[in-house]
Amino acid sequence: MTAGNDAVIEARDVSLTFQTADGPVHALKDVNLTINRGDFVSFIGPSGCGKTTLLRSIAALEYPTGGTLTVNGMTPDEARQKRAYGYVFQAAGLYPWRTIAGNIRLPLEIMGYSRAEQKDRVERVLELVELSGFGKKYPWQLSGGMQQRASIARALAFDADILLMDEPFGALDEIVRDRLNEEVLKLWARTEKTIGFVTHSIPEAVYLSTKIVVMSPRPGRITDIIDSPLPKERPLEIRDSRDFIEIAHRVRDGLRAGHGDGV
Amino acid sequence: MTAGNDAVIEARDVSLTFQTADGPVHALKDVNLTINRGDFVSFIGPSGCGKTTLLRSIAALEYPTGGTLTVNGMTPDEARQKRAYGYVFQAAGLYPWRTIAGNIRLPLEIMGYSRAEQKDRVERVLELVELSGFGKKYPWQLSGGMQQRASIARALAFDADILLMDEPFGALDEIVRDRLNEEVLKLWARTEKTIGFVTHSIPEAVYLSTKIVVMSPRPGRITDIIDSPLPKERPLEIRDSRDFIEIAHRVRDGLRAGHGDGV
Amino acid sequence: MLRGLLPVLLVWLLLWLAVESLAALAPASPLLRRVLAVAIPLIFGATILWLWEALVAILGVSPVILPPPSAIAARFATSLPVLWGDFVQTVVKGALSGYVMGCGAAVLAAVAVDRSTFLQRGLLPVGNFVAALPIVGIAPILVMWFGFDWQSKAAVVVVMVFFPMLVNTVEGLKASDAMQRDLMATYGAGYWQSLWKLRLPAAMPFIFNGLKICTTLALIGAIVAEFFGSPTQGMGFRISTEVGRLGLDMVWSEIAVAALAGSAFYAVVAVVEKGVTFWHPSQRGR
Amino acid sequence: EDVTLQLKWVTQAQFAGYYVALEKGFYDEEGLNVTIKPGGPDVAPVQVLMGGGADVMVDWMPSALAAREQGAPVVNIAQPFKSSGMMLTCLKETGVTGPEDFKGKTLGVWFFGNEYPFLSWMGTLGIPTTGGAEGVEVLKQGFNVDPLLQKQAACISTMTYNEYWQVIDAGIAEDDLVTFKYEDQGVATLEDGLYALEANLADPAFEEKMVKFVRASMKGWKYAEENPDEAAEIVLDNDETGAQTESHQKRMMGEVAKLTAGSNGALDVADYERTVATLLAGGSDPVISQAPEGAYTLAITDKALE
Amino acid sequence: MRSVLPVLTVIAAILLIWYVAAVGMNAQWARDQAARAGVEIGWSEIAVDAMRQERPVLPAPHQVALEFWRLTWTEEVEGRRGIVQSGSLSNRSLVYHALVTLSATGLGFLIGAGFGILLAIGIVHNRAMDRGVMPWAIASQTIPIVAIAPMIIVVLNSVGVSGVLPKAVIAAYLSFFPVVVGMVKGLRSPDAMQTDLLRTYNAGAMQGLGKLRFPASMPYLFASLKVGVAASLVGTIVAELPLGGAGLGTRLLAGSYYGQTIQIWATLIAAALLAAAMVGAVGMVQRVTLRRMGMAR
Ligand SMILES: Nc1ncnc2c1ncn2[C@@H]1O[C@H](COP(=O)(O)OP(=O)(O)OP(=O)(O)O)[C@@H](O)[C@H]1O
Ligand SMILES: Nc1ncnc2c1ncn2[C@@H]1O[C@H](COP(=O)(O)OP(=O)(O)OP(=O)(O)O)[C@@H](O)[C@H]1O
Ligand SMILES: Cc1ncc(C[n+]2csc(CCO)c2C)c(N)n1
Ligand SMILES: [Mg+2]
Ligand SMILES: [Mg+2]
Repeated sequence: MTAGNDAVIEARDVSLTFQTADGPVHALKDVNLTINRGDFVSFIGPSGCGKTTLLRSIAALEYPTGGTLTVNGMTPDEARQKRAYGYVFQAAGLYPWRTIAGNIRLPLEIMGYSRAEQKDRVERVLELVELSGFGKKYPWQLSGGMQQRASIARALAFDADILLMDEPFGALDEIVRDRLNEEVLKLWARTEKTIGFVTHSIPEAVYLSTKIVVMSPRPGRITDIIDSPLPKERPLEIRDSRDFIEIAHRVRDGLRAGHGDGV
Repeated sequence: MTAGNDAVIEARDVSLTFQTADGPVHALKDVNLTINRGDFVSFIGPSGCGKTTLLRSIAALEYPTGGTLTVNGMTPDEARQKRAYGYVFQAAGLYPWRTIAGNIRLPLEIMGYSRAEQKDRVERVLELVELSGFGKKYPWQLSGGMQQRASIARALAFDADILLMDEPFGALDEIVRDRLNEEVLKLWARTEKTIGFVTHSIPEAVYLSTKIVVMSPRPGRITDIIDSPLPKERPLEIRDSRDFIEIAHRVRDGLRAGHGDGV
Repeated sequence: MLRGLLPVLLVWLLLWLAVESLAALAPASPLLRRVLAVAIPLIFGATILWLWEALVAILGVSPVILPPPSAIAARFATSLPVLWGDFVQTVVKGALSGYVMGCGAAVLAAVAVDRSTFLQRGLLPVGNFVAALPIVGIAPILVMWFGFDWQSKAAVVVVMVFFPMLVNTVEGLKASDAMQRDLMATYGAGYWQSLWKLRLPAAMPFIFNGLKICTTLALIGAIVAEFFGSPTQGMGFRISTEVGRLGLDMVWSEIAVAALAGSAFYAVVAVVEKGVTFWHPSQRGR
Repeated sequence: EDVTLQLKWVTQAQFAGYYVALEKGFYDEEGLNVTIKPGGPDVAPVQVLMGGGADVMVDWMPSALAAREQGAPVVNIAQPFKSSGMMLTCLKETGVTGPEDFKGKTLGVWFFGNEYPFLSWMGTLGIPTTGGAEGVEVLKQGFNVDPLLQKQAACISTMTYNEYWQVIDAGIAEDDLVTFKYEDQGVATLEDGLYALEANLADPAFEEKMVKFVRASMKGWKYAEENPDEAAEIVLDNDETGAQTESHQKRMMGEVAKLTAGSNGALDVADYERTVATLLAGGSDPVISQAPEGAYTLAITDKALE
Repeated sequence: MRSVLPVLTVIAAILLIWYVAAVGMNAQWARDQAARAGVEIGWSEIAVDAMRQERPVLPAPHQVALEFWRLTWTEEVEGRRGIVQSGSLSNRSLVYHALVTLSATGLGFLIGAGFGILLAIGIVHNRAMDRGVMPWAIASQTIPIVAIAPMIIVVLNSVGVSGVLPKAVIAAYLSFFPVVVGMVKGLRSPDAMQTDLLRTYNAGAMQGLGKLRFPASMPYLFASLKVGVAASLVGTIVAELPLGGAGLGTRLLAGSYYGQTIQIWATLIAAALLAAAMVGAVGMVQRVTLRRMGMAR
């Protein structure tokens, strides 16, 4: 159960430019990054710096306009066809015509899980995100945070090697957030998943990650990659440790720099 | 420019029950609350506890099924027709057929501001939320955080007496968040706005508010109302003061209790 | 005969495959892409025409049943003035004016229906009822009321396009989502403001849906109405007269004009749609 | 033996002879199994014939000859209608008293192959049909007599046995009308005849079948002439639309009987020549450009009437 | 049930306008007749006459209602050929003709809607079809169907297809197009995030269709189906013209041919009732489906 050291995701000089009516937008520029099997990588950076775009490129939802990006030695597209990804979008994106349980069942149906297995897993992840009893509700009958949790549950319901989460805990309060952080860590420790995780919370990034990627905008690029020295076992108290505070500091500095102010 | 002491929003035994296919949901139960002119009220509580529902009821987007709710001595509906509200939704909710500038201009058009004034204000709030230069983009061309900022700008563009914001800063990183917190405080100090503000961040709630409302779910109710002793002038450093930490503690305890665990 | 058919089918299959592979191409150059976009339907159409010509020849179909495309083309080329006159009479005077009036009236009616729940409950069921009157029944009546010239054709078109337009617009006016409407509510926006700034823009995809369907309906309506009385000009008049005279090549020439005019009409609406509803997922692609 | 007959118009007493022959078993007697297909405003009988949908059709000679020139080799095999029932009916109040008054007026005309007699007539009169003060304005007349009642046209086309009576029924007195029968104007053309395809007629078996068919049909016609009320009832029973009224059909039968009276089924070649001459005389734009060859055969009626 | 009062109000308004219009439009004939008879008449006589002409330009509502009643209830219950006395529906009654038309319309609608949906699916999934077929589907609709309906029927008849099928084919021809246009739009309406989600699952085209595109297209589908069913009725009636058999189309034509305005209007009412019933049925299916899918508002 130790993290392997083979590269799962490799980005070499990846660039991505959107063409818009009033000129090109350089969402990513010369991004170089290696993510190994079993890594827990957080992406942090000011709004609009390309975190979502990078995550989407990894999942083959966006195609880089320059450089090469490989996943398990394949193109992202091929990896997608092997169903390598679980993805949590920045907005919940639940299908309004399906109940919460139905939404969570969706990937299971598509991947051909048996009926019994489907039921089982839906139950389990609903419990995980503290939504037991809400399975029969429709998305619009849920609060914003509940919708977000449902979408997390949807991504956790099946076994993807690579879990990509775009600000999954943005709409949650500290307490649920802490609890879900722990759950994600447990899941990560138990399986060999590689996790890519976008967050705006510095403590969260430091607490969860083995690697923290700090980005900065216009053009979107990586300004710092921090390999965390924290042990894999992480009680909540670790957040008061020296190492923790040091890393948090470094991240905050990177973030400030990205915001373009010397503060 | 001192906060008056007259009640702007008065809730007496307000209850709200949603009827759904599998039984009623008690989103609010016996809520009693008085908000005075010039108050800055934060609502905090676990996901699904009824914060959004309460805010929506104040803005006459939802109608309580019990109790009475008055705004400036009128029904919320009448107040709405007097254009008393600025509202920032939990999701950005920008109109896809309008550019960012067009979206911000929308309330100004509706309220009959002059062309020149419209242009002026759009410029100003775009700058405020750090989106200058993105006015001509369409919503889907913006990152999640940028969309959220645009929706904040939209609510700040016109002069509503009562500003209701539902987790406006959820998708923003610490640095922008701090900056916007300061801006909102400045705005609040400058004008006589009454502000209702939903957040999941305890420090944010304590830093901003004159009154913190702690809620708990199933049924949604108010468990604690904390009047902040902090002065109106609040440098960022205030967050290390004793008073601050004490209040934060009290809020956290209330939140824990709402989560139904003794921890 | 069967032996004659086989190679025809084979060639058709080959052409279809060619179209298929052409469509699969996604050339980088935008110019080439545009050329392809035009070429593909043309090739497809040419295939059909060629198939038609071949089948008519092989099966020995009489020209009074189905003339070959070559004969139609020949007749087309020699009858341009007549075709033009008929086109103006039927399409420009009859169909277009009726289309504008009918679609306009339907949108207004939809707004009225949407505005008042009373009307919604009262007018919509009755409206469905009235607007679904079959053209064959109303055409003679409208000819009786509005005379033989284009006015009665326009009236028929109005009645024909009204219902599809109404249904689509009513559906479209419901299409804005809850949060978008709530936003308007917080501004205390009046009915007309939220109609103008929210409901109508959000309804545009549906409205254009209706407008597109109505382009072809308008043409059918204007032509069919001429069967029930007309001056001695117009596409419907020509068609019904020439069928009786067994001038099938002329009939198909008129049909070709109708198809060209209809496609052009549809294309114009589609282009406008693209401009107006650029924000809709169906237009933004993927 | 199966025979399918395509009518030129909807089921009405105009075709009583065939329905009578069917109902009275005259076709059965000949060993024929006859199907009668009603026509309608958009059915071109020639097309049905060419498409193999029928063996024999009822059509007017002008349109049959025009079709023949278009490359549809139809041949007249019998002519149950001796005289023409077509006329132009005008409102007296419009001031029309004779053909010279037509100029500048609006006239209703049937198209769909029925316009030829009118065009020929105008050709003979030398009146252009393109409108203006010196010509006549032509309207494509719909199915009924409304244009006259609504005063949208000064005159409309009518048949003695049908539309004329609709005008009367509508409440206009005969005195208020002026009529011009094509017969009287010397431009009569032959109406309802039976036509079959030249190629089929080359087959002796088919020819034999047609002989039987014509013989039985004529028997039907003569029966109908003698028993108009019964014939009208038979027509009514065969009208699937259920829209015909008894009084109208009985009267129609009476009028139709006048037109079939002079015929035993055989085509009178003099009538044929007159029709061709009229059609050729159409001025600048004659209906047919040259006298047709082989457009009729007397062989069938010769055998049928033996 | 809440709609009873509004509907009645609207109907009352229509009847009022109708009566006024009837007097206005029939006045000319009344005056002309009086002039021909050489008498002077005033408005009161005109009004009375306008409501009982035999061939009015616009028959009065009660005339139409009476005729409708006569051609349905009276004909079936009291008529010699009616169902009570003969055991089968009378060919003079609108009930019989409406049923004939309904069967062809229904069949045509099913064929047309089914084909339309399939075509839309093809167009959305296959570039060649999108580029190649759509323009021709459009062109096909601009062909005046009435012109070729008789030809189609002649051809179908000559290959031995007859009865309800030729009519249904033409009904289908008219009804498939609204369905194609609406469904293409509807199937393309899911937003980027919704399709992206399925992409991350690497769902196949069929799964994308069943789980996303089809459910998302429901509002468009039903709007199109309502238009399609009305179009199907138009198609059937048009197809009935050259067939000359039974059916509301032939019936309208016959009425029109003999200038029996009142009968035409009664038939029109029957046709409109039929259309309204079918549109209503689609609406019902819509409500049930949307409720099942939790999309009812
Ligand atoms: N339209 C609705 N129909 C039925 N139930 C609803 C509806 N809207 C909200 N609810 C329920 O009401 C309760 C309160 O929801 P609300 O959105 O107010 O929570 P919230 O405090 O804003 O949570 P969050 O922090 O997650 O946004 C939830 O249990 C939710 O499921
Ligand atoms: N479809 C698009 N078209 C044009 N520009 C786009 C598009 N999507 C994103 N962008 C631009 O790319 C840049 C990066 O966007 P991205 O969504 O990756 O930011 P982000 O780091 O996820 O920000 P946030 O934290 O606010 O979500 C932004 O400037 C945005 O405006
Ligand atoms: C569109 C149309 N075309 C032709 C006729 C004429 N027509 C064909 S057969 C026949 C006998 C009359 O009863 C008549 C008059 C018409 N009425 N309507
Ligand atoms: Mg993002
Ligand atoms: Mg909320």
